[in-house]
Amino acid sequence: MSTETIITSLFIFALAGLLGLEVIRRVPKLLHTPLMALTNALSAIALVGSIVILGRQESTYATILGFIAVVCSTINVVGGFLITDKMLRMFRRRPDPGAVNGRRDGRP
Amino acid sequence: MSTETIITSLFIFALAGLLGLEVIRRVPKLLHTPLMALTNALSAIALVGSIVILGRQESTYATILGFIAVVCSTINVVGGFLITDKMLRMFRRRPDPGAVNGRRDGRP
Amino acid sequence: MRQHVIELVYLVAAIGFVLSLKWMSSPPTARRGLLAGEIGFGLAIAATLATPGITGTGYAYIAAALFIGAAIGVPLGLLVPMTAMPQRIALSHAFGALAAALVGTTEYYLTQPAIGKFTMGVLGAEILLGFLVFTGSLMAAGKLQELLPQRPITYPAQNAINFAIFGAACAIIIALIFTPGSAALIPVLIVLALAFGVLLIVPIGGADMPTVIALLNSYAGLSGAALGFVLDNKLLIVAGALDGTSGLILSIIMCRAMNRSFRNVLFGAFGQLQEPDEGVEAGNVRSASTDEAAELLKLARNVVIVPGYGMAVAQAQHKVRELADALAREGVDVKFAIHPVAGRMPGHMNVLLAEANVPYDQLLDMDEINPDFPQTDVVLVLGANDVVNPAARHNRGSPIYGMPILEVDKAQCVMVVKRSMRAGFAGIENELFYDPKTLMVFGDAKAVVSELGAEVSGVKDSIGI
Amino acid sequence: MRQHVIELVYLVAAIGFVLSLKWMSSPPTARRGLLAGEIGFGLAIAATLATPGITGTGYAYIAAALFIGAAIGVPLGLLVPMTAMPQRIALSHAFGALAAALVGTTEYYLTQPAIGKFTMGVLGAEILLGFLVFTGSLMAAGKLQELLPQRPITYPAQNAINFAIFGAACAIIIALIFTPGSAALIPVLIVLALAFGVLLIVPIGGADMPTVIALLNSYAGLSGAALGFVLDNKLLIVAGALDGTSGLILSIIMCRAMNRSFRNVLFGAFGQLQEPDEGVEAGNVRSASTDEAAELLKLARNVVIVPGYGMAVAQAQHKVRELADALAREGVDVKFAIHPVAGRMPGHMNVLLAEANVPYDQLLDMDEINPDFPQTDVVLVLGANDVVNPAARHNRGSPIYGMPILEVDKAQCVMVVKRSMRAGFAGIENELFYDPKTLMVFGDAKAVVSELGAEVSGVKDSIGI
Ligand SMILES: NC(=O)c1ccc[n+]([C@@H]2O[C@H](COP(=O)([O-])OP(=O)(O)OC[C@H]3O[C@@H](n4cnc5c(N)ncnc54)[C@H](OP(=O)(O)O)[C@@H]3O)[C@@H](O)[C@H]2O)c1
Ligand SMILES: NC(=O)c1ccc[n+]([C@@H]2O[C@H](COP(=O)([O-])OP(=O)(O)OC[C@H]3O[C@@H](n4cnc5c(N)ncnc54)[C@H](OP(=O)(O)O)[C@@H]3O)[C@@H](O)[C@H]2O)c1
Repeated sequence: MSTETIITSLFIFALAGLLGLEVIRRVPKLLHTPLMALTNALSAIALVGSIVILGRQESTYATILGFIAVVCSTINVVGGFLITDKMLRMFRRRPDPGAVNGRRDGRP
Repeated sequence: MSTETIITSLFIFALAGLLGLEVIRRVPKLLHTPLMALTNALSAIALVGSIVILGRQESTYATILGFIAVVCSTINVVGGFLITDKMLRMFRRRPDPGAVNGRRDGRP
Repeated sequence: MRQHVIELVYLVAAIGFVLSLKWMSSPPTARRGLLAGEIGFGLAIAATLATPGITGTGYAYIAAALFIGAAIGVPLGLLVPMTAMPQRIALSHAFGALAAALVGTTEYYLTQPAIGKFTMGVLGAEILLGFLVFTGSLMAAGKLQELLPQRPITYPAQNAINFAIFGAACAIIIALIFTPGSAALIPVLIVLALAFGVLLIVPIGGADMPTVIALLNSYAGLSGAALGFVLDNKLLIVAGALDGTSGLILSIIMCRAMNRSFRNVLFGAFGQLQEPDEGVEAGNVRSASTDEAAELLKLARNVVIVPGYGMAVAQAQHKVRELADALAREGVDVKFAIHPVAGRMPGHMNVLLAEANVPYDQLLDMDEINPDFPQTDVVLVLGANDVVNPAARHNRGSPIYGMPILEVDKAQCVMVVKRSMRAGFAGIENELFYDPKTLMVFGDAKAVVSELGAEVSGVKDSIGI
Repeated sequence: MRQHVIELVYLVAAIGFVLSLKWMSSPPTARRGLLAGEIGFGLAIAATLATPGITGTGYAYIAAALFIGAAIGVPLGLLVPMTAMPQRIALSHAFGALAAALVGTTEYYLTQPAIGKFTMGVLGAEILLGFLVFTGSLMAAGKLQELLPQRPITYPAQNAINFAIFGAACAIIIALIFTPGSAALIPVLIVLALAFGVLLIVPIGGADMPTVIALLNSYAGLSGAALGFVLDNKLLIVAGALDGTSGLILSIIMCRAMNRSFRNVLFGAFGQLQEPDEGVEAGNVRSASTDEAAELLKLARNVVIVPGYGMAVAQAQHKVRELADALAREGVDVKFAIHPVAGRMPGHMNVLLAEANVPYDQLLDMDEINPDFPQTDVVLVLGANDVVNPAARHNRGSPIYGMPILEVDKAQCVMVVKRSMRAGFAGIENELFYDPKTLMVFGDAKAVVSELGAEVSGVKDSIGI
């Protein structure tokens, strides 16, 4: 990694961090649980690193570790997106007129 | 400029642009005029480019254009920061108790 | 050339990730945010599969690994109940951190000894953080799932030992920076990191686990960003930075809601086993049957329901919704008061009540509802305990002193539904239960609430029809 | 090595710039924001001066240029009155764009013909944008300062000519991409860009100038970012992106406040000289003396003051503040209603009233105040015209149709202070002036308002003491 690359990476890290602070501060308490699930899924992007390692098959060692890494990341991304989706589906703004009169019990 | 550098630059541009959108959307109408003056001053940062060109003295041509460029940018940065400062000084939240009773006429 | 196209796709993916989090700023846009995240992720994976150098067998292995991962991930996503969400999230931090740590380790073995000083330092930090978060998150998940004791475990010289381990790990990283070829140091570093992760969590009480999980999330993000530095992958850097700030902000919000400092959470061993608190005189407890409670609720003009962890455990959210509807039909004004750290996770109660179709604009934040309590006829505290404990206001000796609470003791009448007189997560007594205006309704939250609901609507029917 | 330290300082400066804009989000933090920007800028300059390769004479020249720039910049910053702010800002866009364009041009001559395709494309765009913004901003400043005719100037085949020039410029850039050595093309490109900047602004009316300035700001930002690409200077990229988005957001806000589309602003030749609008029946005009007006003001329970461009021209803001204070002493409830495009610049009225020490929390936005007008006894319209023109609501033929306005015609009584019956910036008649409940008080805003102030407080004194 050249010094130039390091500085570039620092720029990107700093900008992305500031952006994260701005953006995440605006997420309301209401959505904090889905937010945690979503960042969980997104952080599984380390998957792109492990796919390359596993795919290049440079040593048995790399293959084994890469395999575990791909499995772990995939679990996270799949599970994370599914849970986020499940949770977000649940958020409703207004009760539908019927629900107030108890005609729907709200069970899934 | 290598393709690698271009991509890096695009990353930085995209992140900074998104950050700008987030940050500037939150500036209240009240402060739009100072905001314009401030971005004016900040955008004069092209000064760093012209300083290098003027300083390296690589050709008469470069020296002349560089000189004009440094002068123009300096006007902007100095003027821009001064105006912003002047305007921001004027914003007050509550009238000081005396002012309501007309003991101060608010003239600068 | 192909590499550059891949990087451009990564740029698009990074923008997708940012938009994804940006659109989480309100429920109506949140689903669009999810979509942006998914598209970005999908593009990034597709581009990565086109990386030059992946062999035929490589693709086979990748397909197999993706398949296995998905086969585990789908049930984990669909079947885990909402109450187990904190454990679920801790567990996936463990997986994520392990994956990142393994990639870092492999990268080390593949490129050593030709590693620059800065890269080696970042790589060392990445491995340390990754394995630390791995065991730390496993411990946290274990405590939350009550597989491990929730009480903080302390022992003599605890901080000294932790510092020693951390110091040793740092020393190894420094050694590696100067002699990147000493591959034998890596396993030692890994073991130290794994041990440090365990020891860091051991002295922290269950009540602080959610904060710790958010902090570990933040570390995991840092380790992801570090991996991005090492692999020169800008998408990883962006994702890591976003993840890191998200964890940081959530843990700060939680700490603030509990009036604690970070240091406190990490080193304070909050919630240490306490002697029964002398501050509380074990006075008389008034308890009531569900009949009496239902009667009182019906007579009230307005009722505020305060859900807590007990509602989550009992899965009572649907019954609560029914009770609220029944009361609304009786003309009672019903609101929900959500404490920021009620339950075991930020937004926990919101998700549960949303699951039960309670519209989210009927859930009021602590700051909105607190001024209303003096004008409230009945507060129904449902499996909440610490978040309504008045000791936080006046008992300087209490471990929750200073935490802002829902001031239910200012209401005309408080009904508390729980199974026993036992303490909540912080492990401390609650004088509210001995307050003369408090009525305890003992029983499982779901059972009690469904009885209440039946009585309220049953009585209504016999009058109305 | 030294280059890398410089780049690290640039990183710090970039963070300073971001924080600077972030802290502009509220008046109490805005001064901190300014400081962050100044520190970032200072650090960046200091680091740049350490760039290897700057010669001794170079430093002398730099010092001279900085000195001259500061000698011009300081008076420009301190002496320009607030009313001339839009021109001032347009002028400094012109300076900034010229500087960027010159750096780009020099960079071309210093590195050609060894310029990569992409770089050449970006450099060409940078030169085009830079010189275009230069003349465009000069034109805008000229129109605002009324050195040039404010009315839009249109001529046959205008759009065709503009497109032809733009097409020619693009063709030159494409030619340069393939033969970067054809240095002779650069002067042609520059001339085309200069001409395009002029022609682009000529058909745009003075009323749209502020929007155009914001758009030019956005282009200037883009050109700065492009320069950053060419010089591989990340700080320039960040600053350019921030500047570009700022201009973009401000122009969008202005367009929205005037209910116009971008396309409309750029190609619509808004405000073309109109035949006297038939929609307005030139009915009777009721005019009043300042005595009568003062009497009415004192009898009112509440007064809303609507400042407009006329207040800025007359520099009446201090007198307005005195009048408001005098009325407040009489027990009248006084508020200020600020239309988003009152004056000639976003936030124009806010700055002026802030200058006169009117606390900013007494200034109400259009959306806040509009529902109050039906309960308002007297509205004092001070040199405002278009922003209170009811034609915007119902006259489909009016060029301002659809623009949200301050609905002062719903108040009990409207007093309009202006010098004549002449039109405002949009050049259209205002039926409000003929409304039976409107009283015109003719005269210069400053003179009228100070008389009103004297009468209101004078009368008070004779009774009170
Ligand atoms: N939400 C977060 O983000 C977060 C983060 C960090 C820490 N915490 C901590 O978690 C705690 C949350 O407070 P809280 O008031 O929600 O919960 P709590 O203080 O843990 O109290 C929960 C109560 O629910 C009762 N309960 C358990 N199962 C029940 C069931 N099936 N039916 C009826 N009642 C049942 C328990 O009493 P019985 O055993 O007598 O039934 C217990 O006292 C706080 O200490 C907070 O600091 C939360
Ligand atoms: N603020 C922005 O960002 C922005 C952006 C783009 C466009 N604009 C445009 O600018 C206009 C702003 O509307 P506005 O209502 O504030 O102003 P306006 O419509 O331009 O009207 C100003 C009025 O003030 C009067 N006046 C001028 N000098 C005066 C003096 N010394 N004493 C008393 N009265 C004086 C003029 O009438 P007499 O000549 O009879 O005195 C004139 O009718 C709108 O058309 C808006 O679209 C503003």
